[in-house]
Amino acid sequence: MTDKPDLDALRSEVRAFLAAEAPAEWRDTSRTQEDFVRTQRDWFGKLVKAGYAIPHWPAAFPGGGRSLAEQKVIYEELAKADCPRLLLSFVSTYHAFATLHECASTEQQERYLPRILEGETWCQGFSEPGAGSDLAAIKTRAERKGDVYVVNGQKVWSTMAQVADKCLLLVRTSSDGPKQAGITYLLMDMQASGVTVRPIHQIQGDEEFAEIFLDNVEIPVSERVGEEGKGWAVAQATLASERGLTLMELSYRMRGALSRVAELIRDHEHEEDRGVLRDFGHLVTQVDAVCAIADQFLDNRINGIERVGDASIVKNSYSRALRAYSKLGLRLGGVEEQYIAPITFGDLNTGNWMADFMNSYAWTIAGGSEEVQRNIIAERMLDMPREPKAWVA
Amino acid sequence: MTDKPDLDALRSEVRAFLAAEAPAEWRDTSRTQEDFVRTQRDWFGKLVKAGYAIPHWPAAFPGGGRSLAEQKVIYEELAKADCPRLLLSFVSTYHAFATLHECASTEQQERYLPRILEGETWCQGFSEPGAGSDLAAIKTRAERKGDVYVVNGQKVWSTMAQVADKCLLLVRTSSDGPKQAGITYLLMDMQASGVTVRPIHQIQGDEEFAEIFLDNVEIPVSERVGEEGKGWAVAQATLASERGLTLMELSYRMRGALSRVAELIRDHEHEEDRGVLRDFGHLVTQVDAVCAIADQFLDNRINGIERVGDASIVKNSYSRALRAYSKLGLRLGGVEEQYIAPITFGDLNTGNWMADFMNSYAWTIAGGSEEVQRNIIAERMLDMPREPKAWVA
Amino acid sequence: MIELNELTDAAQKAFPAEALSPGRDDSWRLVTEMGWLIVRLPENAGGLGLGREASTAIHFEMGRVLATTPLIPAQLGLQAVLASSMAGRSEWVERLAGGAYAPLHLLPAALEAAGDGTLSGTIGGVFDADMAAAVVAKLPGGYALVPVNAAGVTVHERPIWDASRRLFDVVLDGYEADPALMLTDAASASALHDTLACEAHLALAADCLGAANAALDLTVEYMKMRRQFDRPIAMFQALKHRAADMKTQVAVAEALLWSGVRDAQAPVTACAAAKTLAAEVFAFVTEEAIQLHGGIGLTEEHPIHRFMKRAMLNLQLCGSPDLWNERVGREALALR
Amino acid sequence: MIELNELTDAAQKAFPAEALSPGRDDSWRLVTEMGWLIVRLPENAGGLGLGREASTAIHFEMGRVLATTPLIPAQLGLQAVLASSMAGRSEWVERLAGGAYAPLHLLPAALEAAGDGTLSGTIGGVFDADMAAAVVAKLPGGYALVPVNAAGVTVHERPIWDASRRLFDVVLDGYEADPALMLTDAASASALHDTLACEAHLALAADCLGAANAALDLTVEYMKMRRQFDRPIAMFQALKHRAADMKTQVAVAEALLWSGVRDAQAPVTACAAAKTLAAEVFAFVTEEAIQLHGGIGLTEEHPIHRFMKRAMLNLQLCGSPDLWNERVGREALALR
Repeated sequence: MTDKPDLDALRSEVRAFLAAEAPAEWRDTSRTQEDFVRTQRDWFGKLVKAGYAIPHWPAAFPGGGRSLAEQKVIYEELAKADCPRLLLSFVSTYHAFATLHECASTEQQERYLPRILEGETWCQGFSEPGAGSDLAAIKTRAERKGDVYVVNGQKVWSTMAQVADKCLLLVRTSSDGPKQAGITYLLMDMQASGVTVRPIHQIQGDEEFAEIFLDNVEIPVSERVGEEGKGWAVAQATLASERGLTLMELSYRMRGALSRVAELIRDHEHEEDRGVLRDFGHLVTQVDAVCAIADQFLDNRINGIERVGDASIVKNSYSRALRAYSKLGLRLGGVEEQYIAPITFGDLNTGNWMADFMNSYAWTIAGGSEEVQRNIIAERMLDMPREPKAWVA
Repeated sequence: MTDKPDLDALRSEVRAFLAAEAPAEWRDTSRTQEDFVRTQRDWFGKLVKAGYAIPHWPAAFPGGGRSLAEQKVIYEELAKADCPRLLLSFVSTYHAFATLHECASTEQQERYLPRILEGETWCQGFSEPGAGSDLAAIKTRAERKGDVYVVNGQKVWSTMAQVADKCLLLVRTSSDGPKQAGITYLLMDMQASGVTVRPIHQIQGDEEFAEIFLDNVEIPVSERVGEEGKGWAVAQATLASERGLTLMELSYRMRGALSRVAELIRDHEHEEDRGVLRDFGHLVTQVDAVCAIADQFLDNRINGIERVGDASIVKNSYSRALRAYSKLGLRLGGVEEQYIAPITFGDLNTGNWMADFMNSYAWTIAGGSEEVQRNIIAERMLDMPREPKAWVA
Repeated sequence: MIELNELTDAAQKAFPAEALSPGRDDSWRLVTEMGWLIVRLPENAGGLGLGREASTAIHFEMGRVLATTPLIPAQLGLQAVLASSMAGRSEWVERLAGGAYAPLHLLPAALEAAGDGTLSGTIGGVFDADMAAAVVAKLPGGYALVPVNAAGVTVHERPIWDASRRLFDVVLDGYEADPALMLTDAASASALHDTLACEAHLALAADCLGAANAALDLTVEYMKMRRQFDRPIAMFQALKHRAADMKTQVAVAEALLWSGVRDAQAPVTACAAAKTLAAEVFAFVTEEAIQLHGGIGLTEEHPIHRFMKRAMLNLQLCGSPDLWNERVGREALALR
Repeated sequence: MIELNELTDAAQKAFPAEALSPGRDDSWRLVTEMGWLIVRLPENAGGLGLGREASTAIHFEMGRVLATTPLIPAQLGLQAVLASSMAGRSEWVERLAGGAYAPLHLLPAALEAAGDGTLSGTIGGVFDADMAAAVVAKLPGGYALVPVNAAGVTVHERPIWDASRRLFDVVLDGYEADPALMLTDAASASALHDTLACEAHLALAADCLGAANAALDLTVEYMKMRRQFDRPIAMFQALKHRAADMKTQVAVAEALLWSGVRDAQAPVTACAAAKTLAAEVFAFVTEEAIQLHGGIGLTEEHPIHRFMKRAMLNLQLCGSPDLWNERVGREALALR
């Protein structure tokens, strides 16, 4: 594929930058949570300086003002060069940015956006133990007392909350009417009194997520985004902030990582096992197809012809390919894979096949489970009847 | 496995009979519907004479009075000897028998049971175009006029109705109250005026099933089984009449027919293709496991410890194995299988892989679809909430 | 893009979805008139001069209606003739562009040369050889036109399950190849084979996915209409989710197809991978479709089985999934 | 039958479902006291003299609680000693029956003999070698007891993902095999291997299916309790149907297991097939279980992941599904 000339130029620039600056041994320096965070901060700082960290921000910001086509070029090159994913700064530069940019007051924007470029990190306080797929069921309660909201409750599945400075927080300010109507959107300081963060011990040993306990946390009313009770609409802006780039990037990374499966085939001398070759060939095709659809999805966005449900198809096909990828590795690796080996924090295609396998569940469960996506595809693309609101047994 | 001595003796007897009498070339004489019917009638007649056709009937009938364990022995041997399945007489000897025996009047029993042994065949008029999985939704209407019911409507999926003498017919005599309450059970003469039978052209070329159109058919009230409006309970007796023997027999037949897959592997020189060997090994295990559970199911029935849902598990596992069996054959057979070859009527493991593949759907769709069985397993074995009766969108 | 939409619209008008498998001979006249035989023929050779996207869009629509007309082997045959250095090339091109039919065979040929150079054996899997002037086949000496009425050539139909198409064995018995009808020599046959194979795989993939879309549409429509337990079965979540998975798989296979179509450098394995995935998805969709249709899907009354039968044949054309998955795996292993 | 139920009841009382993976050393004392080490030892040798059904029932229950105690390798080790003609056999039998531990290794050993007959290499995959008196291993000269404190023997734990069990490498470095500890000669090693392999496969299959049942129970329970969109998720038909498929697969694998257990003539391939199916079903059930648990299933807080990790190890013990499916296929091909 050949891009337009300006895209070609950008691609060359990015490649030159990456050739010089891409961290080579980042996996080795991501074996603990602390090292991982340090590696992430370093890399983000370099990208900010080079002007590739926030291509989707307005042109007023350094490195901003890039078209989606240009963003795609940057992410393609980051994936091909096998750089660390921008996990730590992801919520800040996408979710927090979109929320602030689209819904917040000028004052809030001016206060927070520049700090993100300086490395301030955000986390998202949306999900709760009782509100996963059914996000509007949140129960964390905020009571207004004068100039502050007093917040009590618990959040869960908050990416990197343990090291975050700020939090995008959904709270319930009213229980009247439809669930969505009583939700308010706040910006919370993670250092505030009453905030306790407990990392979630994930089954593969990673600690990408945390729980946040809120015990009479006082949040100034000035930190509210939008009106009281109108937080659900703001949350939609947050959730819509990134659609497509990540899955395109991850699909390309998975394609690059097929070499890890090839390595296993050679190491275990399966080069002439026709069954293994067929299964590998099938996986290669599946991964190529996921790259193709992720690409197509972004092209459609660039051309303004994205349809409802497209994102669900990309997500489900990526997550199933990732599962297939890690399962083939697990199978070919044999008993050796059952011995614990060091994990790489924040990476999905590490060649530690048990860890990769477990990580693949993050994609069939989190961010709208596979089942929720199936509902969207059936109801919104195939126009099948919606889930009933209630039923009579 | 060793049986008790009396079972061993029976087994030897059956074997001796089959060695002498089993029709050898029955597949060749079952290439058309007519030939098939003739072959079936001949074979049924021989079995009646030998005393193996109705082992489950009371001892008063010739060859009756056998325990379930004895019946199992007979069916095992029929399967191992690769005899024709008793398809044409199945509804007569199981469904009609059970219904008459358990629910009909003495007069009805005396009239019909002996005739079954003489070769009178029955069909079942239960399903309708709008009532498949939801059988109680039948609409075929019977109005009482004096001594007769006048019946109008349409039945479908009636096995061998084109050659049947009599029909077990479910009709609606009332539309008040719950659907089940207005159903009445009648015995219909297939020669009666107003009965039209149209064979269903199945996609693999078989004509095992037919539609029955009923246009002002008069059925004497004396041919009613049970009371008016109590037909649903009678239908349960019909449906419960055969549970286990067929699937055990069919599983054993499928195990025997694994040699057809082995033949393909040899013919296509896949003996050293490790992938094919693994897939074949996997299928062999799957089929062995289905035989084991079909066996266990029957043993549990013999011991009186069958549980609700057990039959659904056996059915779903058999039907999925049959699908896997035919798909492996189709795959290994390659392009040759796409050319039409003669089918064998009434057989599931013919080595005509396209036909076998299409036939396998009869088992995931008919007799309570795979999905209905899943509901039963989830609701009645795992005690999960039932399908709601109604819902609010 | 506009061009493609126009082609698609024209195709849908000429071959409306309601009329599955319209008559072969009428269809053939129609596709000839619409210029679809020459869609890829360069303008300076009298063709429309359109690219692979255009032919793909057409094959997609022909798949959707389970077309009976052998457009794919016809286009490939023409392409083979066009690529040749045969003396009578332009006459043949003109003839074929005008509606004569010289199909490329899509299944393997098993031929043997006798001491005198004559050929015997079977060219299997030739579509609609009964209406062919000649068959484009790979002989030991290279690709050639084999006239079906030549001495030593007979044509036998072999009935197939897929009732939307007709396959023939072209049997050679002491056939003497006409040097004037050689399209390549033995050495350059494999280069032509690779070019034609790429085109064939992508065309078949489009046929698969057009048909898979149609089968999915029929199924979704049926699920919304069919009621059991006082509701449309489309309301049952377990069934809805299966439809969603069908849609997902079709969409993904389509994306791979179009990425192959748009990449002029795509190697044979990449094109074959796109076809393999498309055919597997088509088969999966039709298998699920029959199950979701329930009883009616098992009868000839309802058209859904016709899609399944075409899917099963398509799996085998130009090499089975087993063959190609292995080759794709082997090549990927060599490259990584 | 009553005997089996009694064993099961006793096992469930001693190892209640609520306490997953109870401490290894306490568990070891308990299984010794309950006579489970000697359940298969003939009565005339001081054992309980029970059959394969009894040990299967016990392994099933041990799987259910993800037992940490290495009962399977212990029973197999004892069985190997019992089958031997070693001079010190009865002393060893008595010792092992009394709670000493000599496990059979369940993964392959890679040993080489030097010119002087001493052995070097690794016996991999020995369960709980830290508490073993000796390991029962297949040396080049036949099965033998290898005392773990002998010269030239060292033991290294290798941490595994399955936290319910512990695996060790037993490393030989110039180890001189003690002739008094040889259980078989080289010639009769393979007969013993087949016997032990049958037992090992069936025992592992029982472990898999006990655990698969427990994982299914946990999942169904969770689905009834967990509410989303104002209803228990067990009410969503798509999820219900997945639970039904889990139940179906478990039931079918159990039937195959018991048919193997009850057939004293079952060949190694049949036993291995039962284990392969059981392990595959166990893996399938735990994979689905994690998905159905959603987020909580990805945290160490909830025990469901422990089942998945045990399933992944069980797949590999005594040979992977790839290895055995191929052998089963090869044998079936030879027989049909």
